[in-house]
Amino acid sequence: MTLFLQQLFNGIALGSVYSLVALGLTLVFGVLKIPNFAHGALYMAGAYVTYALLTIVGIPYLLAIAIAALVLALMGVVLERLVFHPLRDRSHVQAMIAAIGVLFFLEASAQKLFGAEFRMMPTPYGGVVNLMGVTVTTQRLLVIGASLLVMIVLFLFLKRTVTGATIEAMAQNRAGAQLVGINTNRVSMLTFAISAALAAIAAALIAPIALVSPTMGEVINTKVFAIIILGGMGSIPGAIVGGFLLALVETFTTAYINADFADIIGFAVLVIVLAIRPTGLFSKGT
Amino acid sequence: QQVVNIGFSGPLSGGAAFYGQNVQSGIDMAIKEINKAGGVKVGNEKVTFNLVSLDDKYLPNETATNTRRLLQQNNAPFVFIPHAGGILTVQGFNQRNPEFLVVAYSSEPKIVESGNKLTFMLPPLYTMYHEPFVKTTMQAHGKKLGVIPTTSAYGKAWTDTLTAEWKKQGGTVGANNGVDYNTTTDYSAAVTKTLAEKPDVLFIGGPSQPTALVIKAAREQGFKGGFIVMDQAKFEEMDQIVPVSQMEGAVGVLPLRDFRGPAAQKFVAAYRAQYKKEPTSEMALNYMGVHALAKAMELAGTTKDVAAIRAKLPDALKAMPKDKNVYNSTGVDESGHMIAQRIMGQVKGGRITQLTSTQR
Amino acid sequence: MRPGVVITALALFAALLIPVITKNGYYLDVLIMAFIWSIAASGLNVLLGYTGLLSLAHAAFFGIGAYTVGILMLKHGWSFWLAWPTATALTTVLGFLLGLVAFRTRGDAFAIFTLAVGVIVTQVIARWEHLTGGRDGLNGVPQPGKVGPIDFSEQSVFYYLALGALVATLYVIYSVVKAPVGRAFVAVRSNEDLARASGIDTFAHKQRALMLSTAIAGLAGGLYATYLGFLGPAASAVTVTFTLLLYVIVGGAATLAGPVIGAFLLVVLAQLLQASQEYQHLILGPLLVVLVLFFPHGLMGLWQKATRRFNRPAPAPAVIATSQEAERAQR
Amino acid sequence: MHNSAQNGGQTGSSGQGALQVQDVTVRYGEFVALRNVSLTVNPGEIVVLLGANGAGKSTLFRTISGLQRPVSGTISYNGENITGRDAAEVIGRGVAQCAEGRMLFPELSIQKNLILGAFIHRRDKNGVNRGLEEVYELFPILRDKRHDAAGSMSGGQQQMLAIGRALMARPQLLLLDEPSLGLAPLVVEQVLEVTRRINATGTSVLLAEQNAYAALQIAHRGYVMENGALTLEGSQAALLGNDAVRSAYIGV
Amino acid sequence: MLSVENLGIQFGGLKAVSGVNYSVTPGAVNAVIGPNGAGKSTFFNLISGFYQPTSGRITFGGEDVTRMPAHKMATRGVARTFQTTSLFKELPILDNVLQGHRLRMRSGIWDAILRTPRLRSEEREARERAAFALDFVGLSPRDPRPVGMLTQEAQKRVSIAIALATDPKLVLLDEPAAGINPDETEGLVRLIRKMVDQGYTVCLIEHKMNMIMNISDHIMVLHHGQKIAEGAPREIQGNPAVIEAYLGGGHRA
Ligand SMILES: Nc1ncnc2c1ncn2[C@@H]1O[C@H](COP(=O)(O)OP(=O)(O)OP(=O)(O)O)[C@@H](O)[C@H]1O
Ligand SMILES: Nc1ncnc2c1ncn2[C@@H]1O[C@H](COP(=O)(O)OP(=O)(O)OP(=O)(O)O)[C@@H](O)[C@H]1O
Ligand SMILES: CC(C)C[C@H](N)C(=O)O
Ligand SMILES: [Mg+2]
Ligand SMILES: [Mg+2]
Repeated sequence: MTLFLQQLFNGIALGSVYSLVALGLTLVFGVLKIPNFAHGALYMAGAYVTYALLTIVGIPYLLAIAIAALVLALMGVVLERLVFHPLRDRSHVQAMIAAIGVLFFLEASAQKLFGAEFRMMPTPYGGVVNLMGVTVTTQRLLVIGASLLVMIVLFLFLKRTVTGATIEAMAQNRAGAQLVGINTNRVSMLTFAISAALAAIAAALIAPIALVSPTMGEVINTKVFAIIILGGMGSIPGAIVGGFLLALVETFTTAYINADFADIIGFAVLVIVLAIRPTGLFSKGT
Repeated sequence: QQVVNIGFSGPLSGGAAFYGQNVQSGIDMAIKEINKAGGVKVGNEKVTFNLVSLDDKYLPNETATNTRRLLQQNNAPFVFIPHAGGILTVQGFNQRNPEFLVVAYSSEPKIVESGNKLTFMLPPLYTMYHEPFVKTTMQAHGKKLGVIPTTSAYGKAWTDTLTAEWKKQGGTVGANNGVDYNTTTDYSAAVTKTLAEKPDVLFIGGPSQPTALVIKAAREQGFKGGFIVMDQAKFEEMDQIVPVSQMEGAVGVLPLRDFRGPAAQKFVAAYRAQYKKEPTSEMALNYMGVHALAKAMELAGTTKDVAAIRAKLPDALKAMPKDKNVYNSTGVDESGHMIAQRIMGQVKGGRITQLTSTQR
Repeated sequence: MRPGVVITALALFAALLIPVITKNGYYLDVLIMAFIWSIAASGLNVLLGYTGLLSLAHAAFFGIGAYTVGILMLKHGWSFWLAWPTATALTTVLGFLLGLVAFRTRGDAFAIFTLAVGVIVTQVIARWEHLTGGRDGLNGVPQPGKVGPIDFSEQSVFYYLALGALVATLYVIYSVVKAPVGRAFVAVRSNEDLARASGIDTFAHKQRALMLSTAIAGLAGGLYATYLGFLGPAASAVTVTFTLLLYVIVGGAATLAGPVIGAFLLVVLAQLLQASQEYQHLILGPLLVVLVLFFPHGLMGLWQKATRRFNRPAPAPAVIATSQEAERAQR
Repeated sequence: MHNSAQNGGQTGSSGQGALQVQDVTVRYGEFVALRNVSLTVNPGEIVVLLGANGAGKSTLFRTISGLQRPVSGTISYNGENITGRDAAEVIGRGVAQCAEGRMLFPELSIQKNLILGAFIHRRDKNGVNRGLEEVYELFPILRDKRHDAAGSMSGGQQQMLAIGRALMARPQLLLLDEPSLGLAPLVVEQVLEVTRRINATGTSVLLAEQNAYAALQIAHRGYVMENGALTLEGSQAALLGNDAVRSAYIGV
Repeated sequence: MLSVENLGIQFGGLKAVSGVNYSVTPGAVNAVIGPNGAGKSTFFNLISGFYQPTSGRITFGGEDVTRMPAHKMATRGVARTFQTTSLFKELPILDNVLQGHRLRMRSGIWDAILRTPRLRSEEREARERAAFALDFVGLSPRDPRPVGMLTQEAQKRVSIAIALATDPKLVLLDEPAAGINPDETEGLVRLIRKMVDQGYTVCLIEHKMNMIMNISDHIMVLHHGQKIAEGAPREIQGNPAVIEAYLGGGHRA
């Protein structure tokens, strides 16, 4: 039972990070129909920016995360303008290739600036609490709490504000959005900004647990793609549910089968779900 | 006056870039030293060296292409390669025309088992660690081993032989909960599962920094026992991530900086000054490798005949300047394996201390 | 005579001469690898370019082909000349099985479904130690034996084998795409509903395109195994598919020469950039972006624009439906 | 037959709601969708644009709204050149479109669709609320279903929502692209009736229709478009009386 | 010929077609009319195998073809065009029409690689067939432009030529006259007449009433997915239910 609870907690902590990263990816896909293969690289960049702010500039952790989110939002905007906006009416494969180019560039830049080594991100939340035999580290509580907070804020922003509604509107009908006077360019930029900021926040939250390195985005990249496919491309609840689902499959595979099989089973679940429901869990029927 | 190119093909980008750069820096340092001292005298000629490094991203096919390039474009008689896949691939053609010496930095047994005549293997076989590691930790902590190392090829091989040794000495071994240390985001799930078996000792290891994280996760979840740390992880890098106090009860490779002997101390000081980071055995062994080759050229009186140079390697290690022989090597065995002292360490009383020394 | 034909003939002539001119093992190695990658990329092009389906499991089939040859030769002592066709046949059959399930999905979902399959294949290769040697890989895969006086372990001789395999592959693709069956591939890409209405069994044709493409991937993988002598799980990794995809798109999808041009250009470029060491990806990354932004139909697109004469199909414009088309298709 | 805007309210082309399209040509790639199209809507008029499927009506509408850039020609609105302006700017000046295919946000609620319709007035909260009331007044069914997803409604209701959403922008010129598409004849009559009422409050209307007979009933003037070019223009009566129009678009 | 019994299909809660009983009159122009959204295109989709009916039965030439997939229906001899002109846009005319004959060929990949005699004879046959179909609709096979660049009218003809190249018995035309001007509509009417004269059976959806009344031998009227009337043009024109539902109160035919 304790084992189960402990793994549940582990899974939820990991799931919050997956969900946060997947949300950014699914938002961009939903609104712009771009499979942004550079998303993992933005995640990585977010971790490094936070790391630099913490260790070089010496800003407190939470403030550093906030600033990193802003910096990444800006990077997202630049990326949208320079690369993805010009490709918006082209085939997905082309956007994918361009995204791979961006990924190469960001990874190489990180290695050039910070070196190839793993780096440890310091955190003030190093404590451990024991709840009914379950080890609860403060950092993981922070991961869960902050992710949930960010998701709620994002949800309220999308559902309760007119600006948020413009994002949903554009996802549902781009021309319709233009027709009511929404500046779709601005919404694209906003979406990229939010997407990159979410990735940065997720990375900064998990980094004290998982280390920072130039290639840290590659692994998460495949996973979040799996997640948004699992959840249904462009679906926000799909990204959240998919994120927790994959994390729980992974942790429970680790717990009850074998850690080495966690990935394989995660992807097997994806293949099975898609074979049964080709468009993912949360897509509307075709 | 002749310049000999020394080739290096290793990961300089991607996930293993840090490792590749470490190896590269050891080679680089030795070459710079030799050149600064005016080179070596081969026959009647002064010979200096030039390092040609190529990135292979840890991919064997890239290693093969790089190696051919080093041979054809740079006439390099030696190619340093720090990963088993690449080494095994080029061993397929290093005894053909043109011949070249593979300088292997990998402790994969197959590399020397194949009987390749032109291979010089730098690190000691990892199996030498097993017996003392198991003995020490089993005595100190108990007979139950939890297994949670990295799942790389190297990690798997280590796991197989180590767990066999653990059983041989009368212990019990839990399920293998290995995870890929290069791709895992959160180790807690694997640690939780391993700790559920209530082990006394954990076998861990992979790149240093993730290894430290596994220790951290285990301690957070209340693990009180000891650790057997695979030689890929280095205490002197791990203590950058977790305090030494958390590593209490761990056995592993003694940090180079704690290795007694003038050559080691000199090397550590020089390396830190030049590269602004902590040197480990990766740097030191490759550094020794270059010096040994230079000496062997001198002794063989040729820069081209790699078989002759290879033949002189055992003598070269004995004859090489004492202050370059970081690990007090006494030679090279039949199969091309460098015989060196690698001292084992343990964390005891909050300090990293020497365990026992063995020779191979 | 068309300029394309003249250039092809010249290129083939030059390719035949190279081993006569130089014995430089490095040059030959780069060219042999470029041939092998060209074959694999051409296989991807059958599916992506002509049929409009993006399979991200392509490298998985390349890997399966390679491992089949490796295992049969190394562990069972088969001759390469038997192992190679067997590997190709196996990847063909596996392609068929993949299609049975994968063609339930369309568009992006198909791409990602195959991505997941690709990931799984790599993972299985890495874990099925008994068969594949796991992460250690397989070492010492022999070279093709002698055939009469011809010794294929000689690099310059192997060069001709790889070149021959590439030419044969291109001949097959060329024959297929101009035959009714290949025209039907294009019909599927262009307008699947109309294809169905016109009586084309689109499922069967997608299956054929997938099988042809996986067969070619297996063929390339087999060459790779015997040439390199060592196999690791990385050969089947999804990153390899992405690399092949780069070759196809940069060279120009749905053209015979595109994948070959792309592969040669990028393989050679990577070698040139090796000199710049840590800057190689700093240069390659933006270069890819620029190529995609300014040459949407790849280098062959440029060529076709220059020599446009409406009697050939334009290169596939949108391989996966663009957002607008996707929206329209939903309605 | 030439422009004889007898019923067209006040004439003159620079009053509120005046649209002038001059020599506009639009291409999709190499396909010419509109060829030198010139057309005028005078303030207060309902002008109908007749044309078969694919004639280019929607293309013209998209071009006026700034969703499509013309390769040549000018579009001016209230005397100002708006050629090639962003869609957001065009609607900001008072030209709203109820587009072909409705272009609703199917997963958003009806109310949210309407609120987004007033996007350009989003800072004027009271104005938006007043607009909502007016639209609900016009189409009571929308008020009843205001919390439902737009996509869940029947085609006719969705069409009402699309018109309502366009009205939320408080346009002086309303572009209606085939509002009767997919609607039962009864609903068609209702929609046209609403159009007439909107027009009565001073809004000019440019209406594209295939259902020529019904549309001509409420229009002041009309144009006929074929294969991307205007081939006829005239008053309501003139068009209704024209044999070619009768045979092609009304049926004899 | 084709006939349906109690045919119906439901999308979610919407009965797009329900309880339709109908037989196509061979060798004639059979029109299907009805308001927008009445289910006409859906009816075509059902009988051409694009949709699977949720109720009822379809027979063609005596065979039960109720759940037969689209490509098999085409092989049986049911060809169709789409409401929005649907072509292989980036291909030239000839390649478009050649696709239409693929269903009569057996050659596959091996034939292509080995250039078998079968491939060659089939290819020759396909080209003859394409030439015939193009000649029938009055287009030249030599136009090298992608068909997406042709005029609406030419595109309509290409789509009919593709259908003819399949060697059909029954041709379903969904609003073939949409988007072409009255003159061109005349030409199209002549083309459809010619098809019937040559022995094809035509089933036609159209909104252009003058054309329908002038060309059809038989009309079925759908409304809300149900058949509300059926008969000769004269009867339909005078049918109060049809006037009410479709032609409209104001319609004076
Ligand atoms: N995005 C596009 N790309 C290419 N061609 C297009 C595009 N949109 C429309 N067309 C073509 O332009 C022509 C005019 O289309 P448009 O939609 O303007 O016609 P319409 O008169 O509104 O027709 P309908 O009655 O069907 O609404 C058609 O031939 C159509 O196929
Ligand atoms: N695939 C589908 N899924 C859901 N609803 C559909 C689908 N296809 C058609 N419908 C619905 O079925 C009804 C009938 O549509 P259909 O296209 O058959 O009409 P139609 O008579 O051809 O009209 P038009 O004259 O406008 O072409 C419509 O309400 C339509 O929205
Ligand atoms: C830890 C290292 C010595 C392992 C080495 N990289 C190998 O591939 O074998
Ligand atoms: Mg329109
Ligand atoms: Mg229809």
